[in-house]
Amino acid sequence: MPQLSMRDAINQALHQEMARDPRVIVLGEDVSGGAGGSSNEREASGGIFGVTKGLLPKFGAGRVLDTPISESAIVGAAAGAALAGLRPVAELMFADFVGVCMDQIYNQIAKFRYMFGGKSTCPVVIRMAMGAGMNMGAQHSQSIYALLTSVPGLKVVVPSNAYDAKGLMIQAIRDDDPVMFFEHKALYPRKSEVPEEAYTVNFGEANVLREGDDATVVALGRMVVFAEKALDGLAAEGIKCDLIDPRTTSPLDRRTILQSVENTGRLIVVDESPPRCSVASDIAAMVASEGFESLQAPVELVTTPHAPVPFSPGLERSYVPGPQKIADAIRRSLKGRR
Amino acid sequence: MPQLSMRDAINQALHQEMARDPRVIVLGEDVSGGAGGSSNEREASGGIFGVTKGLLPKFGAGRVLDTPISESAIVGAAAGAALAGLRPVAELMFADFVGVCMDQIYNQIAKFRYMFGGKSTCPVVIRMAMGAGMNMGAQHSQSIYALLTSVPGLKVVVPSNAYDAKGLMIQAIRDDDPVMFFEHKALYPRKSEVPEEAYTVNFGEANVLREGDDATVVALGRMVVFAEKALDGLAAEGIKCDLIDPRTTSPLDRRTILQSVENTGRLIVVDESPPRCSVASDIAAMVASEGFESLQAPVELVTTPHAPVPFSPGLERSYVPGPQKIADAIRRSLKGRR
Amino acid sequence: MSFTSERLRHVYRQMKTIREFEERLHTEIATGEIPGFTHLYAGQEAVAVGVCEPLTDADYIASTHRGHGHCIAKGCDLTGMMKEIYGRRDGLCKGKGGSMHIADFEKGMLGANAIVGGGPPLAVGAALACRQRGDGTVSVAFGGDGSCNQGTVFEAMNLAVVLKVPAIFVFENNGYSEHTGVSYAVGSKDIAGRARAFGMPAETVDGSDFFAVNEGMRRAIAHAREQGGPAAIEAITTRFYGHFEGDPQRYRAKDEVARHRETMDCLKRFRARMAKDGPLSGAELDAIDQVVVAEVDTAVKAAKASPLPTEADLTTDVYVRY
Amino acid sequence: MSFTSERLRHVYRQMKTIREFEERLHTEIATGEIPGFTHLYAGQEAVAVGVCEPLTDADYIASTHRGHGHCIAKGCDLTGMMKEIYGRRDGLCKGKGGSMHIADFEKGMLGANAIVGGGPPLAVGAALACRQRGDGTVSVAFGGDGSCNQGTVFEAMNLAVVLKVPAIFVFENNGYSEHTGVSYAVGSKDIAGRARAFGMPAETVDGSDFFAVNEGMRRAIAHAREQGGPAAIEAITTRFYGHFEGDPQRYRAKDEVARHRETMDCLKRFRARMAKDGPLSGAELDAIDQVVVAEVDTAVKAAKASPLPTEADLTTDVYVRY
Ligand SMILES: Cc1ncc(C[n+]2csc(CCOP(=O)(O)OP(=O)(O)O)c2C)c(N)n1
Ligand SMILES: Cc1ncc(C[n+]2csc(CCOP(=O)(O)OP(=O)(O)O)c2C)c(N)n1
Ligand SMILES: [Mg+2]
Ligand SMILES: [Mg+2]
Repeated sequence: MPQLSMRDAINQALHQEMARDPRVIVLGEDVSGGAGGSSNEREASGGIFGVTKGLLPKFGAGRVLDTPISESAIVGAAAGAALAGLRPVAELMFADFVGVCMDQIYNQIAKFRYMFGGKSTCPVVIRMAMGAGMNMGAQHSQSIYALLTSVPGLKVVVPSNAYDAKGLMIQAIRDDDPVMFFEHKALYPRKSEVPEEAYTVNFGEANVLREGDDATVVALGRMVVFAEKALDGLAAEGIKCDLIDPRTTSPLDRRTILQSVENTGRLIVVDESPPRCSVASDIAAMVASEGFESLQAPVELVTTPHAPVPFSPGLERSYVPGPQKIADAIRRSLKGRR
Repeated sequence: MPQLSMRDAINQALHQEMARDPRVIVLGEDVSGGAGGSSNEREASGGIFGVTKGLLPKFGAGRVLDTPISESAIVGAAAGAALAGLRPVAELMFADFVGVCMDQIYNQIAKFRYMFGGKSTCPVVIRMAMGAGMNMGAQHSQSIYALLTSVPGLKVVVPSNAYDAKGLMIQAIRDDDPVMFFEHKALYPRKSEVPEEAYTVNFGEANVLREGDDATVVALGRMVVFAEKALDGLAAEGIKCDLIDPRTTSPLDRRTILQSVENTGRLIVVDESPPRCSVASDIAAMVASEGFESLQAPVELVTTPHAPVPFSPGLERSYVPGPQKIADAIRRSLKGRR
Repeated sequence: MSFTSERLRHVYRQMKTIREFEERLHTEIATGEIPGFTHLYAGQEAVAVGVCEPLTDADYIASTHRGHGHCIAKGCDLTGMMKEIYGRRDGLCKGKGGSMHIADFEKGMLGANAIVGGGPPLAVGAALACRQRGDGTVSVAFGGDGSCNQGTVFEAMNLAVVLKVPAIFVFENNGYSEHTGVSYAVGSKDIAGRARAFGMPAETVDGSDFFAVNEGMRRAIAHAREQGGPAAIEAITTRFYGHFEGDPQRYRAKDEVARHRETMDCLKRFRARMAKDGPLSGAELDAIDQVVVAEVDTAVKAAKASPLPTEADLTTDVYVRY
Repeated sequence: MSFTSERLRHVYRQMKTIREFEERLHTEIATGEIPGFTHLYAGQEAVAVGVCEPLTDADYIASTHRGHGHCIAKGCDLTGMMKEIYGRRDGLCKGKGGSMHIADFEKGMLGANAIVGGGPPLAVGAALACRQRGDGTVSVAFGGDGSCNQGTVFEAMNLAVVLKVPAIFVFENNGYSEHTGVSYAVGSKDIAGRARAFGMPAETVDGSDFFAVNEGMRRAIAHAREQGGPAAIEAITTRFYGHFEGDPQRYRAKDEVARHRETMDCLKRFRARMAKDGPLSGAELDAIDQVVVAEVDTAVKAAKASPLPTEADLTTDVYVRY
């Protein structure tokens, strides 16, 4: 099977869905690039991260729309187009920019169907690049899926690898509900095997990457990679854990997590975001409430500190929960083991 | 001691602080009202909920600023004025409107001090009316403190009564950090004893309203009132609980909660917001992590459903966690009691 | 533009329906039976009807917190609306939306919106869909004078120009945003001028004259179809009631509303025009009035008799599938 | 406006310092030693210096992602800036901010800002503080041509007009927002015209001519002080490098930068003016160049030798007190 980077896997999903369904359009800042430039290049950019490359030459400027720096209008237009029958995929260049268009996501898109008594569908996908690791500072490095996971009416996707990213993107585009799609910048170049043909990965179905009876590790996005590293290290100590990647935080596959904890009795949640009201705390609370009888040790929350993302590379590295911190948390969880 | 409504208590705090400190200014839509109106009335409004009444006549249009409907500019201007030495109190008429100014709160105000290496202070207060109960529909009824509690750099206040509201507001204005101040609309008319003189209530210090060994009930804002009702009812069954009102969700008084759970072994969190990534889940996770050894029963989360706020009065009433649901949760928590 | 008698009767009837709907709500709200926050459209009827008259169900509108008039002008079912405002289960939105969130997608009505400035970006998106279909349909964003200070509205206007989509921005300048006058809140005091500065044609029309609004709208549609880009209309109008029901209106001169009811009443002006130029007689119009009053009365009675939502409705309609 | 020789030397030195700072960063970034995302200001120096020349430390500026020039023109310490860009502990922001977040409150520099449109509302707030103090100080919001499509910027302009505060909006139109040309993204293609539509005076100036910018700025300040309201300046300029370092610039004609370096280089134009009208000689300016090159070199060496932040710094400076 061909190896594709997560960037190219998402790109392939966009290509395939645009070819399949003429209602799919793509819009955002520099998704093709070059409009109004002096070189008259048709596609001078293909997206700052190259995710939308090749779409303009293939599908034309009628379906691949470069926009001004107007995120509220971009997201709102995507939503309006979705209400009117299209299936827009809008790009926020950085997830941090939800700040400037939060209303359209939070008060509009998320609530339409409910406010309108089920009369509307708003099949919009908002793609956004997230995450630390590239020294982009406090306003370009956040992992803010918790903000949107908290909002009823949205679905939230956080892929950790190329295979999932492609299947989840195709599902997102075909899904009749609004989907917030978070792409970790540091995962873009990471490759895995990705089938050429179109396929979907269901929402609300976790991926169990490793199995082991010692503890349940739940990790999201790039944290899955770090958790794998941590588990590789712990294998030498004879420690084997379930590693669960929920893939979507809304809906959340509660069952897979609860069943695992039922078996292991221990829960470690790894989340690249500040701790308060996070997905980590959400999953921990869910287990403390619905899986309490299984729990044999304090839940371990592995998150960033309660601080913005720092710029300086060394600081940023210690900000992000790395394999070391994850391994420590697993060991702490196992310490009192009877 | 005089009885004041929460509305009047906050109003008194604003009056006293504006009189004390000329750097305090108030800005927002219709905080005085009447500008550009044909009657030429100096103060035609005093705030949609009357919280800013009397400020314009007393302190003048130089310090009480009516603004256009431009929340990003209102909040941003408040932030800029704070960076430049003033102590602005900005009003968002409804908390739901954070959507249209989220960037200024989330990416600017919250992060200045950190991004600038501790060189700035931004002593701004954002007041906002929140909460369901007045049939104002999905976009005017939310309790969204979780969104801002998750953000490092912000302090978040959720008063449940007039006394606290006054002291917390005075503390908020004097505080050198940015403070998000949530005022529950349904609590505005509720009266309690409020001293005439200025006083502060410290952030991060919970209020223990009731004491009892059976369980720990943590409730916020209007939920404190409902929790009290629930406990009144349960008293007949001989059930007595600690009732903790954290008053501020950031900082959170973890200690008071943990100590109570150490004694009771049972935790019920009541939160007027949807369940995912909520303050309820945050507190539950904190206890499942730091107070696990004390816990003797599943944590009970009493929240709204994962749905927007409905309009129709009966629906809205069942949406909000009421005394009945709280009492049920407490009973559930006690069921397996050994 | 010359209208058939039938079309003129339709237009008058719509304006009268809005008026009666709102006047009746004004009375009913006083009895305390209607929940929440209601913003009445009375006084502005010529704008909604003038704008929506040339539209079909395939065209879109995005509305505001003051949306009843837009709904009626776009053809929403009167009884369904009334039931919604009463929070009933068989209301247009099952009672989940209420006055500020009425929508009807079959009629191209994309929803009232309780966020000022929430609608225009949506209208631009719907205009994109119109452009994609290439069928000459258009998309209208309604907004107040106050909305023209909200950043989302500017962004929407610029985006519409850049993408060359058939969006029409209608600003209903009724002099106030809540309790603040337009002369204070709108820096330039010239809303049409703002729209022009984004690169679209914009004109200011007399919002109490159906014909003036309608002609402006027809020019805007022609521009959108022929040039493939947006246009804007600022309609000078007034509201006959407070910002919301219960507003004591201390910001308004005592006689302002009375004066405006005299000079800016679109129904009176329509009748005067008919009296002068025809073709409709006063008696014909009176007959319409009677029908409308009865129709609204029926809607109110139906609403009051309708069932309320049940607890099971609380968690439906959040997602298509979850 | 006539300047003393000393003032002219200062002005030239500042422009040259910005140029050298950026050219040097361009070289250093290629070595891979500088973390993150860097947006160079080279080519636009006359704007920052022309605007900041009449300001003192008591006046405010709010900057952008492309902020180095603004910082230098407002008097920030060169070495402190360089250390910050290298992510060092003794940088202006302790290495926590980086290139896109340099601030210096003692100099009235309210911060670079990585959110396009983030700064203008802040500048309006600082202008409010200026108004409150009543000392004739002003507050400047820098922004690019791209920023003039962001809703927050429009809101800020309108609010400044409504509140009558001494805010000056400077739009640096360098032809591009990232990889998109201004002729595509700005509907009207007239940024000054937009500002005017909000009710403030606005003029378009030649952004590669220090004197043209400076005169525009002085008129804007005079307006702000005398009329107590905002003004705007659109400065036509160019950037000599890509949007960020690493940008292949495929949207630009091959010879565009070379042409602009010929005709739009503010240093060349300043020198030509001096050669024609005096008073500074070419030799004097050459001498300044040498000093500047050495100074920047010292800053780079100091930055490279500076300590990195420690893990303990991770959680400080989140709050004043928590
Ligand atoms: C973003 C936002 N800010 C504030 C409000 C509160 N609000 C509701 S209507 C209104 C005034 C709107 O004025 P205008 O646009 O002129 O419409 P009108 O009420 O006159 O029809 C305000 C401030 C809101 N709903 N949304
Ligand atoms: C809200 C927001 N949207 C998008 C971006 C990404 N971005 C950074 S700079 C930039 C272009 C800015 O163009 P302009 O305002 O002309 O400034 P210039 O880069 O030309 O100096 C964009 C799109 C951002 N930082 N913030
Ligand atoms: Mg109005
Ligand atoms: Mg530019």
